[in-house]
Amino acid sequence: MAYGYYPGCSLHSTAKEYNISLKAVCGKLGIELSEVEDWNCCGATPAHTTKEELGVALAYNNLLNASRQGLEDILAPCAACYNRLKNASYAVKHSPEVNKRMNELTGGVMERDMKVYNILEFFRDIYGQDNLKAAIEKPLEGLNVACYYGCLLVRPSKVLNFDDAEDPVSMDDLVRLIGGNPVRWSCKTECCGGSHAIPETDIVLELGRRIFTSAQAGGAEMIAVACPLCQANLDMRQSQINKKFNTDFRMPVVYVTQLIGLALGLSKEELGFNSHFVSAAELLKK
Amino acid sequence: MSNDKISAEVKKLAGELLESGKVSAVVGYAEGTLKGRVQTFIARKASETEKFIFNQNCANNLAVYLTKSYNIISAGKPVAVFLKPCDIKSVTALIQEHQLKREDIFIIGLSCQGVLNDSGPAGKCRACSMHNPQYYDALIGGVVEEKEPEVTDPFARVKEIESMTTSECWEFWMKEFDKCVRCYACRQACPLCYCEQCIVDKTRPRWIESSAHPIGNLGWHLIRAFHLAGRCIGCGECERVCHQNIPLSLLNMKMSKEIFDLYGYTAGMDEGAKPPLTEFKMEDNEEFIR
Amino acid sequence: MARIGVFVCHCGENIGRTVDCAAVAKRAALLRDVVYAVDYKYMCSDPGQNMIKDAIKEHNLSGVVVASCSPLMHEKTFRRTVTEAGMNPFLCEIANIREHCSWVHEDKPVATEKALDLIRVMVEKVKRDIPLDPIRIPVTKKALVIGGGIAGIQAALDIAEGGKEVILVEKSPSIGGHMAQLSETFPTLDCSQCILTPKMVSANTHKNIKLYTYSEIEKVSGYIGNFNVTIRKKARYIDETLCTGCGICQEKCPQKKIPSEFNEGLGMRKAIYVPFPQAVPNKPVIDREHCTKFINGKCGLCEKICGRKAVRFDQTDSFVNEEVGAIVVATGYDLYTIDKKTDETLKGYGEYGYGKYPDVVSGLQFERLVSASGPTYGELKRPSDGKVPETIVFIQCVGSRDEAKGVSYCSKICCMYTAKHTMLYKHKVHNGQAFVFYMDIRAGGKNYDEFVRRAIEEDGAVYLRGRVSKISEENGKLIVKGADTLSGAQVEISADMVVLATAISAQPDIVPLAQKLGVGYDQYHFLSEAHPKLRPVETNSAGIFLAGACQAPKDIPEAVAQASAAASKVLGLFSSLELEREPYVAKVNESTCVDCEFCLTACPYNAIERKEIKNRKGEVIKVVSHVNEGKCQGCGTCVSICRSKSIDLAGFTDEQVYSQINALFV
Amino acid sequence: MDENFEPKIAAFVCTWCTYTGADLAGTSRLKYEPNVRVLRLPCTGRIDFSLVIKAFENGADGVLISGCHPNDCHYNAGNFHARRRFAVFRKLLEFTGIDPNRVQFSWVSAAEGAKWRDVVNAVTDEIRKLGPFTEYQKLIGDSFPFQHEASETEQNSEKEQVENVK
Amino acid sequence: MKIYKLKTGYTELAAALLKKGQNVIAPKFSGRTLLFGKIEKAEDAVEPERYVNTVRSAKEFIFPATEPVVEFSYKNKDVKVFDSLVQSDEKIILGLRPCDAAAFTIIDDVFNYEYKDEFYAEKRKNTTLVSFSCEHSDEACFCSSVGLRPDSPQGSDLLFKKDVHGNYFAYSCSEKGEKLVALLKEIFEETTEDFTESPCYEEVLGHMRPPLDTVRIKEWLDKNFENPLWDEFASRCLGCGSCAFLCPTCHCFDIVDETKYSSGLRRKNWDACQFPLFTLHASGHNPRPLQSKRYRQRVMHKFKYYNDRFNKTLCTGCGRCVRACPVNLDIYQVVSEITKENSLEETLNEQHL
Repeated sequence: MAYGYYPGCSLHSTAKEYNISLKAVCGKLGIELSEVEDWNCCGATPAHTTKEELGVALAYNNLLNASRQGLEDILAPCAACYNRLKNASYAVKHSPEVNKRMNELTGGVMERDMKVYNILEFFRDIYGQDNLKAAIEKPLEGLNVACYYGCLLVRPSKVLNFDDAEDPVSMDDLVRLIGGNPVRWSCKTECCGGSHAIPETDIVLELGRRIFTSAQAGGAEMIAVACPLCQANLDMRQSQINKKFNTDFRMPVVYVTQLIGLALGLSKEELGFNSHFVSAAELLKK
Repeated sequence: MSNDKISAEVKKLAGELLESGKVSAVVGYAEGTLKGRVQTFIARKASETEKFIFNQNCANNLAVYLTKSYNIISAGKPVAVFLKPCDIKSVTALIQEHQLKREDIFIIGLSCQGVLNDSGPAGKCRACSMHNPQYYDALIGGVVEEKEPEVTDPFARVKEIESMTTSECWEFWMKEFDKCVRCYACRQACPLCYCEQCIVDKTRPRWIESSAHPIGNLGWHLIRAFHLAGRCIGCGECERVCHQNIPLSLLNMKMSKEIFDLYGYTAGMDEGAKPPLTEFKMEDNEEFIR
Repeated sequence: MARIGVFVCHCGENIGRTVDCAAVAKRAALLRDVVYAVDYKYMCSDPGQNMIKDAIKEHNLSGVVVASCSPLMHEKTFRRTVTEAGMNPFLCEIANIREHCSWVHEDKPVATEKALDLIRVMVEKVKRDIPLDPIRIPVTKKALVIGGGIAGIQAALDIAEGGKEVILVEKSPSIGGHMAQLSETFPTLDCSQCILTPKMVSANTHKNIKLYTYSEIEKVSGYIGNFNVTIRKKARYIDETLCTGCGICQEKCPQKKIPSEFNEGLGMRKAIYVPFPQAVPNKPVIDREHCTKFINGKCGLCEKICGRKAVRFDQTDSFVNEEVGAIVVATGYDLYTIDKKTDETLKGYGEYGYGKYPDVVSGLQFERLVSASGPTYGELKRPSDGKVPETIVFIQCVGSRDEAKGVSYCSKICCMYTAKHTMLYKHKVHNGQAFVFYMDIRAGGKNYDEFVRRAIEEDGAVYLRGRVSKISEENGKLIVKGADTLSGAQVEISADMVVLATAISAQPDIVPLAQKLGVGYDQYHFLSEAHPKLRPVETNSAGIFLAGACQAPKDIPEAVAQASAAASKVLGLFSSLELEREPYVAKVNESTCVDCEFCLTACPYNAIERKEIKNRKGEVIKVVSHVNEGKCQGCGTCVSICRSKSIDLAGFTDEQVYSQINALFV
Repeated sequence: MDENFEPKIAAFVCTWCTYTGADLAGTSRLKYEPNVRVLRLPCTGRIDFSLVIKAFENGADGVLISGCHPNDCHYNAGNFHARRRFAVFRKLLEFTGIDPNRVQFSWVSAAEGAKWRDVVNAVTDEIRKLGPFTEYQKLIGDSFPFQHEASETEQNSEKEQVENVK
Repeated sequence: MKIYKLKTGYTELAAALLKKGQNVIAPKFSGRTLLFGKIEKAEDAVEPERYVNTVRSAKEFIFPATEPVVEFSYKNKDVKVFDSLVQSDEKIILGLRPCDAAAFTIIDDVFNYEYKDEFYAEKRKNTTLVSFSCEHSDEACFCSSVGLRPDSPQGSDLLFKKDVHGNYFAYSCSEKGEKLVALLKEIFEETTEDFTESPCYEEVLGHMRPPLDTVRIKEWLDKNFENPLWDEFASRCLGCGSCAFLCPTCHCFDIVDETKYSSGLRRKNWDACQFPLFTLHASGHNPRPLQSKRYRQRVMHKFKYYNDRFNKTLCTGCGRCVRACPVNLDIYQVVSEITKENSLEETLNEQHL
């Protein structure tokens, strides 16, 4: 059976290595993904900060398309997409009025409750840890990884409710499973600066510094993420942080799917390791 | 197998059982004095077993004779009894309610193709899906093929009444109950009406008027139906013996249907089960409660 | 022929305002079998009661109906009144014309009619009342105390001192409970073990106390005065009669990396162990899960080394039966599980990093860290690196008063013990600084508020009114971010250690025990008392009492007080030869019972048994149901279940109910 | 239907919860409809379905059964037994053409004085809307053809007597 | 005895009676059950040629299943008793079979013995019995065994017979019969034709069970109050009241008081000797503790006791008990066995001699 796949805009652009690595991993594991036809923008942060209804409607329309396509669940790797889709699904399920309004706005009634998964949830609950473990060919051999969840992946907990919002462990478990060593650090769910990346660069640099500091203190060699925005902010701004604060962080920021891919024995090229600002190549030579 | 052959088999078996002293009596059927009617017959000597027959007129549920008031069962030796598959459910219920011990009876199980009443196959038989005895000590007539019942919904008649309005229901039943003369044939023929003193015969206080007037009749039929709720196994004897043709089974069936819908319980299937109205579950339906 | 007297009370204006009492009395006098009816301002007053007594004699009454307030109010009063006039108390009934009539209706004619209806119905009932005698049941003068914490020990000692035998059952290897884990106690800073240990020893040595440690309640049957309890003695793998408690086995055991329960995981113990040095009894148990002998059959060192040959690897759980007359439940509490989140309803506090940062500890762990018998022998060293913490942040209400993540109730003791912690800390680390985040300071109790003031004023604890949003780790420090709502500032404290005052919760395995005992419990599984104000020690199951934190969060003085109260209830119960109970019990008509046993199945008290009726030759001629009067509580479920109406309930007989219904609408 | 019809309602309640709750309604001086006549029994478990039939036979237009909420039963389980009994009995009544709304069931705890008031009012209202139970009352008339009925009710004549006494 | 020719059919007869404002009771269907009932429309009355007999006999119109006899009330300490509740309207029972009509003549004796039952007598007086001779019988009928025939006039006020062309002829047997003919004189005409010996009824007679020897039966009963045969007969009896309640001659009743709060009725209700309660004493003792003893009572009462007292057999051979018995306990078969047994005994006795 094919799983619904909602890549969202990032995975087709700035985060294409996320897309590449995910597809490579799925290909290797024999997981069939079926991209939601005619998907539109999830709305991300701008939509719902403009108008709540718009934010729900954009996401709802994607769910609707998926349901029409006969899909029952959707994998949304981007944390923002995941957050928005799940939010829409929650809103229509818990409020008859919202549901009615969405039906009016999109002109469609959803026949069933669409289940939305992020990448961590997908490997934990859907594909299954035991299955993944069985497929591992090259365990990561104690690579020290700071698992960084950011804000959108786990909050609001009432809606997403797949891991502890304050102390999530699902990525740590996943990294441990593939042979890595998730380090103990304090900034798992701190903000990376998100959409301030362009307008308020200073804030982003300060937030990034904290995250790197904590990760380094925890003994991490790299940061694993499951969000294109986190990856972009931390990877792209790392040199600016070093410049501004006179630090010397050289910490690759990679997608968790890339790490999975490595453990499955895929090559760096197949996983898009070549498109990072801070290269992981040196580290991964080991 | 032909009726004659089956009758020959029961005669032989009954004879052997009494001859060998394995049982103290055999309860069965004998030829009746009217067309389509059989007599119930209790043989205590092997010489009497020639009378036994079995055919499609053998509607009576002989389990009624196993209740304590008949005093047929005495310590020491079991009593053999002819039982059709549905009658065996009564035995199960009697064992469940401590009225009978399995070892006190020898079940001559009869596979059954349905029995007849005045107007053809009995209603219960048309919806029957149990043509072979659940358990027995001896089987007569071999195992017959279980076939799809002619009437697939045993509760079809009940549903007909349910679809009527409240006042139509009232009218229907008042007309039926009006015919009742309180002969209590329904009670006496029921294997599960084994009380030594029926509530209707109790006078201090008198919960139900014994008079055959509308109040007495309504009271009697409500109480009869409710006292059998979750217990009636649907042999239909009450209705068969009612010379006034009051559709008493309908009331019992309605209770069976509700008990099944609410508590998933069917009477007469498990001698170890707790009767549904003597127990409860925390999550029982309480929609009707304010 | 019945001769009934009706006495209509005005209750001052309470009834009289809406019911025409005089008219009611006049009309009641015309009711069938009523020979005397009168109204009076206050029936419950002395003159009122005398009117009843006089009328009983003068009119030779066979029954009395008092039309007044609720029977739950004055039934006992008026029944005593008629007794004084020589009438059986159960021949007096109350028609409730106040709570059910005058107070709830406004229209006087309507209320008056209703009052008369209510009286007529009760006249019909009282006519069919039969004289009853209270049921007397024998009492086994031995008590069972479940739980060997301070409450259980206190209850057991008090009962034992009262001269009655006690069975004390404790599920862990030693008695002592949570109090044994504490270092000092508020508000006096007594050493906890110093005041507890003597009591533990007395409980063990008292001639009237039989101690079962490492044991649990398997089954409870019976009723007040006559309980039968089965106790499961879990296998210790030690013959207690042989073991001298020398401790050599524990010393030699090679398995030493097992987190100690007593030290809240901060220290290690062996696979054969005595939980703590002062344990009572001082006999080890073998932890089967971690013992090498049990894991792979190797080792067995303890068995070889034991001079008394007391080690028994083949021991199994055994069962003992005890007959007792009363039960005290003193099963104590547990801590809210902040890290485990086993319970879906408790969301936990991931942001505090408990379980992630070793220096974030619970209050009970802190007790162990400052305890002289603790893993650090009383020297305060933080768990991560053994450094003496220079700054400690204490966070109160972790789980308590927080419906979103924890429980709605206040755990009551945390304000006090946090204050105590800050003092203990200051006394051990003079240059240390304690910060306390609190919601409110609840220090009601003798010398309690003074104690908190001392912590603040003398020992310099800084109290911040606000919540902590996050704890993170930076360079070996714990960064505590929180709000100080009084100054309105965001605060960030760089601490060496954080102590969480986690909520008190009910014992996780209390529900099965409560069900065995037939004791109710609330949504948080704290056991329910019979009445929150007037019967705080009793439960709704007669003969079962509560002591300590199994009922609600309690501190030591409260737990001890309640334990003594429970003990005095038990001793009170044991002071009479027999118990008296209201005689509302079911009775079987053996001539019509047909032994369908529906009543047996339905009875909530297992009070109905099979009874064989035999003829003169001893042959069983009939089996019938039989009601055990001691067990029957009089609910009447059997009466409704019985088709042949072969069971009736004294006080609420079929005939009474029937005639009452007949008189409802006239 | 008679505009001034006031239903007669028999209530069978348990001592521990509903009766006490009704007491609380009184103590709180809550006002409610006067149509209900309460009969106190130890527990809803004691309430046999025959009581309901008997109430109708005596002219009740409706019956209310009330006891402790689940898990509150003073006797642990009486209310659970009653719940089953009446769940099934209502179906039988309905089947024989008796509007099951004439038999109402509620859980009213000792603390729910206000709920008792609401239940009494709601039930009275509902039975009032159903109107007098004429079908049953006709049966009573047919079964008890009193010829010399003391035509005026006892109460009336009592009133007269009271007048005379005065 | 005068004979009249009916110029119309049965339905028209019923219609004519209704038209005259008469209270007509006749067999009609209540669902599937043929019962006597008050006729509102003549078409409801089922024509006699369409039935052998009704499920219940007509006795309930003279001796009802339940009947108030005393009313009492309580008011303000005052107890009042009203004890003459006899209620009786004039009525005509149409479509009766001769066996049922004859039954009244049998139980008249007991209701007027020593004490005259006014409730019975009044209704009996006000009721005109119009019977129709039987054109069919069924396997259960055995009136010929107890001295009756398909066209017996006993008890009838008016007895109808049919000629071969289907014309009805009425035999008036009483003043009430004459009165009825007079009421409907336009549809009756007097005739001299006589159908007493109608061959059609001989044929019905021929199909019936062979006659019993009631004398022999009684002889045996006289001697055999205790006999193991009773156990044999009755071991399968369920103890219901079907036989007694359907029987036109069973006349036992129970007296019960039914009370409301302030008034009550004492009622006379049908009772049946097959019920254990029938003889249960207040002490708890039951002189007829076993079904065999109760069944013996039934047979004894019908064929011996009633004969001893009134010189009549308390049975009209209507066959209702045979048809209705749930276990086919056939009284005809039972007394036939008795006759056989009696002959056997006699033979044995003779041999001994």
